[in-house]
This record gives sequence, C-alpha cells and structure tokens, in this order.
Amino acid sequence: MSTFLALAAGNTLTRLVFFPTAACLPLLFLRRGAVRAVKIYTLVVSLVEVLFGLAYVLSHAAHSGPDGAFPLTRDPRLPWIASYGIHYDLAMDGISMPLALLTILLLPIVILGSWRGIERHWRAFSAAMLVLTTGVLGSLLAYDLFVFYVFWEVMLVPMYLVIGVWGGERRIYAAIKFFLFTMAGSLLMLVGILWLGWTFKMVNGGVWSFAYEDLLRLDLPMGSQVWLFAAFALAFLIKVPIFPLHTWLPDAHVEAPTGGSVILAGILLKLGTYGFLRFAMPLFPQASRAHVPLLVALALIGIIYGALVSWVQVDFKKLVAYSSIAHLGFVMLGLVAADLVAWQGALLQMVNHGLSTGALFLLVGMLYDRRHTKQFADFGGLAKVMPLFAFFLVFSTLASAGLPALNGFAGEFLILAGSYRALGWPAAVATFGVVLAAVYLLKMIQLTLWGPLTRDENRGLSDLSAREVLALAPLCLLMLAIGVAPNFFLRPSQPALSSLLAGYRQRAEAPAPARAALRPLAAPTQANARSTPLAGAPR
Amino acid sequence: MSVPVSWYLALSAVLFGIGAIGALTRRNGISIFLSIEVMLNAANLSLAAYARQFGEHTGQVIVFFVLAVAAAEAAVGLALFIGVFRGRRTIDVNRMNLMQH
Amino acid sequence: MSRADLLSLLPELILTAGGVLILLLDALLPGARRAWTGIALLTTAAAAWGACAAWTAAASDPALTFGGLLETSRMTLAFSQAVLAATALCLLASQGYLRREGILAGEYHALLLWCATGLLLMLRANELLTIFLALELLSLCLYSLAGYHRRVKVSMEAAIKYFLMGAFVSAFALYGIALVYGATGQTRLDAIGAAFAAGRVTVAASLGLLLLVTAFGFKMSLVPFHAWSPDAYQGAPSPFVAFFSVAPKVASALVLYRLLAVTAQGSNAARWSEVVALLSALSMVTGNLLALAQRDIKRMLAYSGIAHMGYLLLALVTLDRDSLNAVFVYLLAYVLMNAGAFAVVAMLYRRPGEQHLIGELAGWGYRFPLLGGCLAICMLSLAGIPPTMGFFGKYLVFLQAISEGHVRLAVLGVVTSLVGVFYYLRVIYVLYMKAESREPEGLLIDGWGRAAAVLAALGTLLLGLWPADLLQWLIGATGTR
Amino acid sequence: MELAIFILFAGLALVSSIVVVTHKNPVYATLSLVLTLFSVAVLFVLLGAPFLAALQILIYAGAILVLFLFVLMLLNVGRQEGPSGHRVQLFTALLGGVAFAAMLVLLFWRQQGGPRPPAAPLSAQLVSLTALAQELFGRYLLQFEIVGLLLLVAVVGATVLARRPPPREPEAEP
Amino acid sequence: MHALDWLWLIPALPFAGAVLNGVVFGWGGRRAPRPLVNAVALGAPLASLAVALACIWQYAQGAWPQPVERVAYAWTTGDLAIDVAFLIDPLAAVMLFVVTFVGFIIHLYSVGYMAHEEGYQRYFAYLNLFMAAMLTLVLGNNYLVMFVGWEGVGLCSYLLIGYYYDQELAPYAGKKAFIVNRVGDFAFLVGMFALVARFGTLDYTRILPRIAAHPGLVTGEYWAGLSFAGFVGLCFFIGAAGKSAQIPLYVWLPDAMAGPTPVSALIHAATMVTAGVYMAVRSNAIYQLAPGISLLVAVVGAATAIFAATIGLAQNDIKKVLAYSTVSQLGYMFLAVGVGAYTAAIFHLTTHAFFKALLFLASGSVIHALGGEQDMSKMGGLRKHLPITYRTFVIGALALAGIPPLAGFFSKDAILAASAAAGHWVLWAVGLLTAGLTAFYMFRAVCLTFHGELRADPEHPAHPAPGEPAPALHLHESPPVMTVPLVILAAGAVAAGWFGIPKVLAFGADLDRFDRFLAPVVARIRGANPLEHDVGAAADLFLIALSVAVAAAGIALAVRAYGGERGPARDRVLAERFPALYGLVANKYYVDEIYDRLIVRPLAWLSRVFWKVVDTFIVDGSINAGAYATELTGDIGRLSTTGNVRNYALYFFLGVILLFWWLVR
Repeated sequence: MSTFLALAAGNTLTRLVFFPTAACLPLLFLRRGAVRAVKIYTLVVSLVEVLFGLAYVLSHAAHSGPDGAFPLTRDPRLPWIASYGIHYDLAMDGISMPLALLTILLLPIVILGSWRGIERHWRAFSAAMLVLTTGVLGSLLAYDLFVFYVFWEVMLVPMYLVIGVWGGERRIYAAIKFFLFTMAGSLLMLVGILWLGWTFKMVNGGVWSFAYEDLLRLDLPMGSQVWLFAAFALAFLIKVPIFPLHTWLPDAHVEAPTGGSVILAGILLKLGTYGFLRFAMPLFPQASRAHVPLLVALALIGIIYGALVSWVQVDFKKLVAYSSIAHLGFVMLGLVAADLVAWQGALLQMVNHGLSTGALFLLVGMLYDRRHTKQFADFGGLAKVMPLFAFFLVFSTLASAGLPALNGFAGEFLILAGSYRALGWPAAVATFGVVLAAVYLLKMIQLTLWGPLTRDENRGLSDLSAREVLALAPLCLLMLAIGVAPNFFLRPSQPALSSLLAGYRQRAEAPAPARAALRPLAAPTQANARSTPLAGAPR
Repeated sequence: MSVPVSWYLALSAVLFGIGAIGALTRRNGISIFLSIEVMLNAANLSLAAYARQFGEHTGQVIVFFVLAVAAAEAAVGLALFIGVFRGRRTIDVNRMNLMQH
Repeated sequence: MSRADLLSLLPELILTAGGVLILLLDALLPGARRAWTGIALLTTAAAAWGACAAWTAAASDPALTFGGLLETSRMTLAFSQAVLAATALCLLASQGYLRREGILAGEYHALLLWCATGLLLMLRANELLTIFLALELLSLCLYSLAGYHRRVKVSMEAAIKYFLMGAFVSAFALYGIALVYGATGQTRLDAIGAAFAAGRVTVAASLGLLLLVTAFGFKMSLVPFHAWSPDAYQGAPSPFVAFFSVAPKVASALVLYRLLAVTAQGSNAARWSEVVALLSALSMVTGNLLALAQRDIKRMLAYSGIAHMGYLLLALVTLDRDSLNAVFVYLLAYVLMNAGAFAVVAMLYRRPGEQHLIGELAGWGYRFPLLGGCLAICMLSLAGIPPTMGFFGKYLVFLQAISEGHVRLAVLGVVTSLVGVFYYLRVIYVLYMKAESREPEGLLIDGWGRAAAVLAALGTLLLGLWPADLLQWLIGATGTR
Repeated sequence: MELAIFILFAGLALVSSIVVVTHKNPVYATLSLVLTLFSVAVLFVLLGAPFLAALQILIYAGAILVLFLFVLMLLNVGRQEGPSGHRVQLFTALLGGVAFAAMLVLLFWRQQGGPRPPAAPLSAQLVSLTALAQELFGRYLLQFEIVGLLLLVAVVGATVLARRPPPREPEAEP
Repeated sequence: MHALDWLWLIPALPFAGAVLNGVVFGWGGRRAPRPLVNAVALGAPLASLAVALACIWQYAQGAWPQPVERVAYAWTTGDLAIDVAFLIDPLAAVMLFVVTFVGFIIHLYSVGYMAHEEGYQRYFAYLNLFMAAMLTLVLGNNYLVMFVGWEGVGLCSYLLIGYYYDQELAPYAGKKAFIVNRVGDFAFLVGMFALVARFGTLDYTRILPRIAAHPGLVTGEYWAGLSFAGFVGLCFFIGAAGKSAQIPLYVWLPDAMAGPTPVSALIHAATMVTAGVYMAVRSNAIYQLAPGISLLVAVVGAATAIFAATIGLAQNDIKKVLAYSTVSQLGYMFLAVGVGAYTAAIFHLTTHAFFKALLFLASGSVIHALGGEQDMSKMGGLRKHLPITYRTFVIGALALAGIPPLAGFFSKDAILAASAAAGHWVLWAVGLLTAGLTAFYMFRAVCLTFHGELRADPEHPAHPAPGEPAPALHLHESPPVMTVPLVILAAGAVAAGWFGIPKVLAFGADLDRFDRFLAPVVARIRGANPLEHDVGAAADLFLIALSVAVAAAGIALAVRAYGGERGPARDRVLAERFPALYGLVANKYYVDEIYDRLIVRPLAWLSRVFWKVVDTFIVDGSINAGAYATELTGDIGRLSTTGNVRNYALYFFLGVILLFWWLVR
C-alpha cells in the first residue's frame, strides 16, 4: 500500500492511471449547486492529467532508440494477490502509448464538449468521466490479465451511468443493452483468463501467474486454444463491435450524451481492437490463424454493411455510429492480416477513428445543444449561419472519409496495403468501403450544411463558441498532423508491433502442441524493460 | 425370540413416511406440526434401535436431546400459531399467501 | 470440562451472556432501550475478540475441544467473524427500524445474539448431535425474529412458513443423523469420515448424509430447497433479513463443507460431486431466472441469494485445499453486500408488510446520495463487477471450478450471472435514471443505519481492492490440511 | 413374547399415526398422537431404553401434547376441511412418501440381510440410567449446555411471538 | 542555390495562400479587405508559377532527360517506406507548366468574374488549395503523393462545384463528382496495393524502370487471366476513368458545371480531369506490358469520345456542351494512351488545356454578361456586344475543331495518326467521326450564342440568385481582368500546337520539340520494339487532309444548320423529326437514370433492408427475443413459488428423492 502511494507520487503510470480517480474525492466537497466550479475543477484535473501523460511519455521518449521506438516502460510490479500470482503490473509500450495518450487527450475535450449538454448532476458526471479514464488507462496499460480484466470491467459502470443518466429518450434501454452486451463477452473472457491461469499453473509446477509475459509463453493444444480464443475474441469483438454483435452500438450512441459518445467511440471501441491485438492473437496464435477466413469475412461485412446501413440513416448521430462499425471493420481487417504494415495502420487507425469520430460526435452534440434534434430533416443549409461549424464538420468528415493528407487516409492506406499483401482480394473488397464512406459521409454533410436554409428555427443559430472551437481544434490539428506526417506517430510503435508480430507469426506457423507446454524464458522479463526508478520499492 | 433391529428400522421408516405424507397433505398448520412430530418420533425410534444394535448409549442420548428440542420447538411453534391466529383468524396454510410471488 | 474447553467456548459464552444481560436490563430499565444496540454491538465485538482469543489460546490449529466436538481453527475463526460481522451489521441497521416501528425491545437483541451463538457453535461443531442442537438453537431464534414484528401479518406469515419448513427439514436432518449413526456407529464427523475412507459406505449412510446435506442446503436455500426464502425474507423485518439472509448461510456452508469432506473420502465421491454440481446448476439457473421476474427488492434479493449459493457451490463441487478459501471469500463478500443492501432497504422502505417495489426507489439515488451509493455499490458487488469483493469472490469460485475441470459449470455460472447483472442493474437505473415517483415520508434514517450501509459498502470495496492479506491469512488456515 | 409386543405396538403406532395424519379434527389427531407416542415408548422399552420411554410419556405425551391441545382449544380451530384441495400435491406427496418409506424399508432389509437379531446383546449397562446420566454430563456436556440455551430461547421466543403486539407507538423523532 | 531544391515550394505556396485566405483571414466567415485577399490569392499562384518556370528552365537546361527527385520527408518508414518527395522529369515539367500557367491565368480571370460574389474569399481559398493539390499530383515522385494530390483535387472539385452551397442542386453535383471519383479511386488504390505487395514501394523510379528492365516481373498470370501489369493497368485505368470522366464514370463531369465557370475552366477542362491521362502516361511502362488493357483503354477512349460528342450535339446549356466536349476530348487522350502514343496524349492534353480553358472562360464572359444565363436558346447575337469574347471563343472553337494551324489540329492529328499507325483503323475512324461531330457542335454553339438576334429577356434574367433582386442585364464586354486572360489563352490556343509540328508538315524537319522533350518518359521495354507510328508520309498527309476536311465539313454543316436566326428552331425541327433519337441524345442516353435505377436505388433498398430487417428485426430481434424468453421463463418459473408452504415442502421432499436417486443410480 505504501509502495503504491509512493508510486502514485512519482512520474509513473500509476499516477497516470489513478490520478483521475483520486481527483474525484474533492468533488465530494464541492457544493451541489456549484456547477461552474465543478466544471472548471474537472477541466483543470483533466488538463493536469494531460500534463502527466505528456510528462511521462516525453520523459521516456527521450530514451527511445535510434529507430525512434518508444521503450517498454513499466512501474515496479507489486504483489497484489500474491497467493494467486496476481501482480499489480502496469507497463507502457509503443502499442499502448498512442491509445493512452489519446484517452488522456480526449478527457479535457470531452469536458469542454459537455459544458452545455450536461445539465444535471455535474459532480456525478465528472466523477464518471474521471473513473472511466482510470478504467480505460488501466486496461490499456495492464500487463497482468487479472488486472486487465478488473480495469476492463471498471470501465463499464461509469459508461453505463453516463448513458443511462444523461442520455436521451431510450437511454435506459440503451444503457442496459450496452452493459449486457459487453458483460456477456467479458464474462466469458473471465472464464478464459481463469482457464489460462490455471493451465499456466498446471505446467508451471503449481505456481500461479496471470502475467501477460508468462501467459505468452504458454503453448496450448488446439482444442483448448480454440475455446479460449473464442472466449477472448467474443469479448473483444463485441466491444469493437463486429457484425452481428454490433446492435448495441447505434443505440448506445444515439442515446448517450455527447461526452459519452465521444469516449465510447473514441476510446472504448478501441479497447476491443486493442485487446484483440494485444491478447487474443498473441496468446492463441494457432487458433487465431485458423480463424482468419471467418474474421476476415466478419471484418468485410462490418465494412460494407456498416457503411450501407449508415448511408440510409435519418439521424445524424446514428449515421456516425454506424460509420464506426465500418471504420473499425478496417481496423479488424488490418489486425487479422497479421502484417506489419497492416498492424501499423490498424494501430494508427484506432487513434484516427478516435480523433475524427470523436470530433464528429462533438459536432453532433454542439448542434444538438442548439436545436435539440438530431434528425437530418431538421437541418440543411447550416453552412450559411454556422460557417465555423461547417468548417469543422467538413474537416472531420473528410478525415473520416480517408482523404489523403488527413489522418484517416494514412491509417486506411497502411491497413489496406498491408492486408492486400497478406490476404489478397479481401483487401480489395474492403477498399470498396472507401467509396461507401464517401457516399454516406457526404450525404451527412449534404443534409446538414448544404442546400437552402429552409427552416426558420435554423436561421438564428449561433456559430461555435470559443469553447467549442477549443474542444475541436486540437482534434483537427492532430488529424492534420497525422495525415501529413504519420511517420512521427508510427515510429514509436513500430518495433513493439514488429516484435509482437514476429512472435505471433513464428508461433502461428508452428503446429499446436498436443498438450499444454511452457516455452522457456527467452530472456529475463525485466531485461528489456526500463522501470521507473523508485527508491526502496521492492522488486 | 428377540425382534430383529431391522424391523424397528422398517417401522420407523414407515412411520417417517406417514408423517411426511401428513406434513405434505394437511392444511391445518397444527396438523402439519403434529405430522412432523410423528416424523421426529420415527427418527427417535430408529436412533434407539441403532443404539440397541450397537449396544451403546449415543443413540439414546440423541433421543434424549431430541425430546428437549421437540419441546422447545413446540413452544415456539405453538406461540407462532397463536400469533398468526390473532391476526388472521386462521391457521390454514393454504390461506397464508399474502405475499407476492 | 477443562480450562481449554471453556476457553474455546469463549465467544459463545460472551454472546450468551450478552443476551442474558440485555434481557435482564430490559426488564429492569425499560426506559433505556435505545442503549441495547450499543450493548449488543459491544457484545459482538467482545465475541469477536473472544473468538480470536480462543484461537490464539488453542493448542494447535485446528484444535479440538470437548472431546473432539468443537473445532477451533483459523477457518472457524474466519467464519465466526463473518457471522459476527453480519450480526453487527444487522444490529446497526435494526435500531432505526425498531424505533420507527415502535417495537424496540431487548428480546430482539438477545435473540439475535443467541442466534449468533447457535451459528458459531454450529460452524465449529465437529459432531452431528452438536450440529443438530446448534441448528435447532439458531432456528428457534430465527423463527422468533422472523415473526418479531407481530403487528404485521406478513411477518407472522413468513415466520410460520419458515417454521413449518424448518421443522419439517429438521425431522429429515434427524433421520439423516440416525441413518449415518446407524451405518457407522459414530456421530463425530472425523470418525464418520474414517469409516467412509475405510470403504464402509452403505447406501443408508449415503442417504443419511444426503438428508443432512439437504437440510443445510435448505438453510442455504439451494434449489430445490429454496422456495421458503423469498416469502420469509419478504415478510421478516428488513434489518433482520440483513442477518437472516447471510449468517445462516455462512455457518451452513461450513457445515456443508464438512459433510462433503466426509463424502469426498468415500468411494462414490464422484457421484457426490455430481449431486453438488446439480444443486449448483439448479440454483444458479433458477435463482437468476426467478430473480429476474421480481418487482419486490427483498424477493429479488432472496432469489439472487439462491443464485449466489449456487455460485458458491461451484467451489465445492470437488473439494481441495483451496475450496474453502474461495467459499469463505465468497461468503464474506456475500455477507457485506447483502447485509448492506438489506440495511438500506430497511431504511428506505416504510410500511412493512407491503411490497418493497424496486420502482419506489426511483430517483432516490440523488435524494439519498449516501444510501443510494451504498446500495449501488452492493448491487455492483452482487453483480460481480470489479473492483468489488463480489467480483473477487466470484473469481475465486470460478477459478476453483475451472481448476477442477468443471469448465462447463463455470460457463453456466457465467451465463446465468449475466442474467443477474440485468436485475441488479435495474436497481441502479431505478435509483439514478428514473424520475422520483414518491416523497420520502415516515422514514427514520439514523446514524447507526448509515454506518451499517457505509461499512458494508466500504468493506465490499476495500476488500475487493485489497483481498490479498485476507487471502494470505486464509491460506495459512487451509495450508495445514 | 417380545415379538408379540412389538407387533402389537408397532401396529398400534402405525394405525394411530395414520389417524394423526388423516383425521380432519386436529384435536383427535393430537389425541391419536398420544397413542403413537405411547406405542413408541413401549418400543423404547423393548429396545432397552426405559428411561427414554418414561421421558417420552412424561414430556412428550404429557407436556408437549397437552400444550398442543391447549393451543387448539385456545384457538378453537376445530374441524377443518379435508386434507387438501390440491390433488396434484396430495397425489405426489402420497407417491413420494410411499416411495421414500418403501425405499428405506428395502434398504434396511437388504443391508441387514433379512431379519436377524441385533449384533450386541441387551446389556445391563445399556439399560442403566446411571450410565446414561454419566454420558449426558460427561461426554455430552456441551450439548447439554446448548440445550439449556435452547430452552431459554424457546421461552423468550415464545413470549415474543405469543404476546399481544404493542400498540403502534413510533418514536416521534426525525 | 539550385532552383530544383525549391520544388516543394511550388505546391506549398498556393497551399499557404489557401490557408491564409480560407482559415486565417476567413475564420468563421470573416472577410479580409479585398486587396489583401487578392494579393494572397493571386500572389501565391504567381509565385508558384515563377518557381515552376525557374525549375523547368533549370531542369530543361541541366538534368534533362534524367528525372530529378527531392525528398521532403519520410511519410512512412520501415516495412513500407514512402517518402513525401517531389520529382521533376519531362512529363512533370510539361504538366507543371500547364497547371501553373493556365492556373494563374484563370485565377486572374476569376478576380473579375467573381468580383461580386459573397464568398469571394472562400472561392480563392478553394482555388489556391486546388492549385496546391494539382501541383502535388503532378510533382509527386510516387503514386502515394500523386494520390494525395489526386484526392486533393477531387476535394477542391467537390467544394468548388458545390460553391453555391445554398442552392438546391450544386451541392448534389459536387457530391456526385466526389463519389464517382471515389469509385475510380478505389481501383487506383487497389492498383497501388498490388504494387506495394509486389515491389514494396510506390516510387516511380523504383518501379517503372525495373519493370521495363525486367518485364518478366509483371507478365505472368496474376488474377483472372490478367497479368500483373494487366491487373495494375486495369486498376489504374479505372481510377483514371473516374478522374478523367471516361465511360462509364463520366457522368459527374457534365453535372460539375454547376460550379462557377472559371472553375469549370481550370478544374473540369484544363487540369484536374487530365490527371487521369497524366497518370496513365506516367505508368506507360505498365501499359506497354499490358497490350490487352491498352486496347481496352483505346476502345474506351474512342467510345467516350464519340459518345460524349453525340450528346454534345443536342445540349442547350453552353457549359454542358463544353463539358461533353471535354469528356470527348479526354476520350481522345485515352485513345492516344491506348494506342501507345503517350506523348501525343500529353500533347493533346496541353493544347486542350489552352483552348478548352479559353472556351470556358469565354463562355463565362458570356454568362457573366447575361447575368447567369447559360441556356443558348436564350442567347444569340452577342458578337456585337462582346467582341473580344466572340473572337476568342471562335479561336478556341476552331482550335478544338482541329483547323490548322491552331493548336488542336496538331495534337488531334498526332492522335489520329498514331491510331492509324498502330493499325487500329476502326478507332481511327471513330476518332475522325468525332472530330467532325466536335466541329459541328462547337459551331452550333458559336452560332446559337453569338449570331442571330438576342433572345434573352433583358428585364428578367433566367437565374436570379434566390432571395435577391434580379441583377440588371449589363450587356457589355467584360472588364480587362477577364478579357486579358482570354487573349492570352487565345494566343496559347493558336500557338501551343507549334511545338509539336509533325515531320510531314515540317517538310521532314524535326520540329516536334514536344515529342523530343517528352520521349524519355516513354519507357523502353527490354525485348520490345520501340513504338513506331509512321504510316508513311503520303498516307500521313492524306489522313491529315481528311481530318481537316471532316472538321471543315462539320463547321460548314453547323453554320448552315444554325447560322443566322435558324438556331433554336432547328433544334425543334430535329426534335420533331427524330423524336426518339433526339430525346435519347438530349437526355444523355438516360445514363444517369440507368445508374440510378440499376445501382443507386437497389443499393439504397438493400441498405434499408440491412437496417430495418437485418439489423433491427433479425439481429436485434433475436437478441431481444432471447432476453424476452429469459424473462418469460422467469415469469413462468416464479409461479412455482406459490406462497403455499406445503408446495415448498413438497419441492424439498421431491428434491431429496431426486438427489438420492442420482446418488445411488
């Protein structure tokens, strides 16, 4: 406990993860009516968290090698439930770093974006957002499967509340649907984790471990691998979401308040793909290799189906929601391709989607704050009265549609190029999704911005305020930066991805053993990890 | 000739069965309780029989305690019936279904 | 009776004496009734200390006193403390309720303390007759307390249903004892176990043990012995249910474990695991499905309790040295979260005897932030969401099931707990996502009750976050087996 | 001789217990239970437990059943309608009860390998009250103490339950 | 300082201009002072032109014919390394000149044309952005950078077509353009992926020479009977067809005329639409190794040429006529690519840029004068009012018709000669016929617009801006800022062709500087004979004469049919005489309608089915049904808790029996 506190005081992942939750405590002492104070406090907290995030990443990026790789940094492992081999173990590498930074960055933006939209219970809203951040960061950084699962579930409750308390008409239905869908997958994953841990214990002479690196050393027979892979994949695919497990998403998005949607689309969905990349594939290489055709088919269905359904929506937010299904279909395709370029693209695209879809949801929310409707039929010609809104909407849409020099293109291009190399024609089919993306996204712009301004209610709409611009501008700048110079964002994660891929490939191509076995440690686990120095911390 | 212990046991089993049937079929709470007393007696009988078989006291001691338990149970149970009757004017278990199910 | 015997009986003695003391004071100083809760709490605390003292003083671990009748071990200590925790929470929650309903009297506290005595005796007993007598002792207390709110018809109805079922089942238990005794000539569990291990398992002995198992299955409200519990919980005074719904289950679980440990030594141990698995599966499925259909929060919690005992049995399907850890952690979690939930229910629902509709809590999460928050935490814990202790308990029992190769059973547990998530979430969404539908009137929310809710919720959270020390300590307990 | 007594009282016990569970009037059922208890007491004697037989008559038949009768009179429950309106319940209970009993009888029969005399002779030690008392206050002291508490609980519980409820007097305090 | 080091400035300058005018000055719809806007808007392309000229000059003087590359920075590294890098070679140099020069002229023209527009600043921001994108496209040293520009010009095209965003139709036209282009881009992307998969790079200099040196790399069967070169060629051609409006993806271009006329001139005539041709020529090594696909390209090009020309015959909107003419001329260019006359394609591209930009700008001048009127049936007699416009328009029309010695003659003839030389006589015939049709519809337009009497109602212009009072008709010549560009372009339309005078006409002198300059771009495939298009001087001369004759005949016929006051009446007569045929042509063969029925509507229907049936009914329905069934089971199950304690006891009892049976069975 004291070690934990000592950790939380330093420039460590622990501080990064738990600061938001710890910052919830003062909220209790703010008066219930002091909404403004709560908002400003939360904003300050989120900005401090951004600073912490940057401080951490930059301080370690200074140690990156000549290839620009972000090193594997980790907090000292603390025994948590030692009798079951469970350690509090957080680590950041090139794969989790961009997603963690995205999470942190989106927090102040979400607060700014919710400034007007959230009208009740601001303290609770702030707390939910902050705890959610802890959950997400924890899931991204956990290097122990038990810890991962705990954080994974911790995310659920605040999101459930955010949808259910501050959502729209059918918010309760949507919130429960969200919770149950996610829970359905993750409970089976829990069984999978337990099974995995137990198998490890069996082959490791009765010593438990849930450490990621330890479990990676397990070679499982095909029979159990398939089941375990199914359990993990189900959890992640629901989160992504992949057809036909996706129906929670449109409901959740439509009902969620702006901030909820941004977080949901920006980060929560990524955890599905992240988990798939980090856990489902490397832990069960042969099984995942065996299911490539199925997964490719699902990814393709996601791309095409999501795009088509998105196209015919009459609700602004629902359109964006369905577009997420299509976009994440690309990411899944990239992951399944198991090609370095595709993986790089997929990782980049996870960030991209967070930025561009996050911005789109913010924009929908800004419009909703003004008009209290999300139906296309109520809009049209808004560019006339809201030029800044139009600018940002067009910008984000183009990023989302994969226009070169913006971020979406970089991700999609790498995904598709890599997938084509690895899979062939399915990537070509997926590329057609690019066409469809233009179809539905331009329809969206068309129906909101262009055309004559027919509705009188829309004539008096005010353009974006400085606060709203402040929320959108960082996203748009990042979109541009990633699109123009993706290498800056790709380089830190490339070595991590390539070593993960090398391990995956090597194992996937070898036949599965007849019985579970443990591969010997290649090198001491800590050798390539740069630990945060901490005086007096037990190692 | 001495009676085989198993006969006692068989008797106890039959008594137990009769008691159980009674407990399951009566509507009057006190009648149910009476049936349960039959079941207890059946158990007691078999305990005594086993004690006889082993030629030691344990079975008898148990019966002794069960007598006390039965008395205590009867006191509490009958008090309950009085309480219920006071409120409801009946001790018919079929009518004890105030609660939502 | 030696000094060691007496010392080992310290917690029970303290509890009994406390009960007697309160009863005497009640007769002498009827005006000071509101102090009884404090005294009872002190007694509980003293008993907790006594249990520790008895354990510390014990010659070995486990130590047997009274000629092998009573066990004093780390594990019995742990279970005792869980029972005492339930007692304390119940006491805290009761004060306001009893005052509100105008039924505050010393008998309540005395009976509760004696009930705890019975539970402690039962979970420590190593012999069938002792177990039976302790069972009867606590049962009588439970009958009396269930019907404690005499003005309320459903309270009496609950008591009489519970009583009739209880008496019926004790007859079976007694018959079971007779059969086991007849088959082995023994009443001490270790001796019976030795007989089983020696291969002298007769069908009669199996049946006898089965009858005993069902009797404790009844106390734990396992399907199909469960049907009494929703009615009993609904009718009984809510703060008492905080005790009623957890403490007997804690003690019964340990007894069940002892009984199953006997069967595990027999030649048909595999069959026994099947039986336990069957009970577990039935309870998980039935409990969750029926809880789903409930609109009354107390009934819902009753059915959810049924399901929880099903999960608990997952750890007992095949016994090994870790089973009991899982069982205990699960039970402790269950004590905290269920008692916490009932404590809140006791405070937020007036009009005992009518339904406790979940919908009546609509929007009250904001009106009563503390109690609402505690209830929500308890619900999350019941649903098994980390980082609550409910999750950790579930984790351990599932792990136990999987370790023993019962993956399918674990999957069934997972699937049914998904159903569970739904109805627990219902409470949360009613609390926070619905508009208020009624004004709170006639409620009495006192510091004791708040303390109960907060302690339970906090315990659920903190033990969920730091279960390691508890677990480590427990492993010391089973490590010697 | 012993056999005759056994058959007589076994039969009596059976018949009277059937009356207990079937008679519509609980008062008659109670009285019939007295008969059952008496028959069992006689069997106790046959089994070498005269002390138990005495207790059975004194406590059970004497005290407990009187209590029953007393309550029955107090409540004036009187005649109640037949066993059940629920045919399924009745039928299943009968079937189950008969099956259970038959199963047990069969079990004892098989287990004992047919009727045979008890393994141990009826020793004086078994019959002696002193020996029993020594056991009670020696080996079974703990249980004895528990029973003491049990009776206390019964007393308190019975008063709690049977006492007239206090009028509603909620403490007027926030 | 080497000018080529400043290559990156060429696209960067207009981009900066766009950012300044569009974002910095124009933040939230604000307006900067007009001179500042003009300075940025014109300064950026002018500076770009200057740098471009310096670079071209330096390149032509120094490095030619070797390509020169300048890497700006690495876009990606590692497994797939792609640089943001610029390349200048003969082809890029030509394109660079065309784009910067014509681009600047049109910017200049726009200052006058758009002077009264509310979104003046936004317009120039878009236009500058377009320049940046187009120059990126042209200067990129790899397909990815090309694609960046490719999509960038598409975006600007979308924005500029939909410039009048508050109108009903313009935004739809923009959307259509973008989406149809995207269909082509899809194929382009797939082609790139194929290249990545095989070569691990997208650099021209690392792929194309390698292919040329080792044809075996790309000739084996790759997919569905196509060789690798065939596959990539096909993909690239589909991409090019989208951008350059070839069958079947040409449908967006006529609609694109909804944008301001200078936009049509710059984007939809001179530069962007030719990007497909540029790309195909750039990839000529691939096409040379894929003869089947080359033939396809030629056939599609020829078909497009004649198909669009026929539609152009019956259009009444002056810009639509020019649009179909553009489609038709682009068809010519692809015909050239298909028959292997790559330099001819670029030659025609260049000349076409001049005369088609000229035609559009001149028509813009007309439209400007008529207050937005585009319907030729409402024009007529304008030559008196707009003399400079008239003259320049006629020069452009003659150039387009291929009348010597104007530019169009040389370039078109080069193509026809090449098709003939390659033995594709059918294609040649189609090209010839198209030339006639072209001459006909152009002079039909000249007649309808400038001759006869004015048919417009001076009081009520046809297309007043919605909600604003109708501007008065000011029938006078456009200001110099518009006419000077017309004159400059007219000069180009006359003289541009003189850089590529064929040997036959130069009396054997090698005056074809254009071909010489560009020749290094055409890859020399190892083991293949260099393309030789020569049918002999006599035949050549005959063919030239024939084409000129056909063009002249077209003109004559048009003047005869539409000259004087007969114009509009002639159309009515034709419509009455051949109702089916005229209707078919006037309605553009109903292609839009066919696409709508065949693709758009079924797809929309399918999408709705996906949404309403699959998503809502099947997937969600089955999940909800599962939840409902669970709840129902619970509801039924709870009946088991009857409230009757005897039932509970029975459950217990039966449970005991059941478990016992289980235990001993």
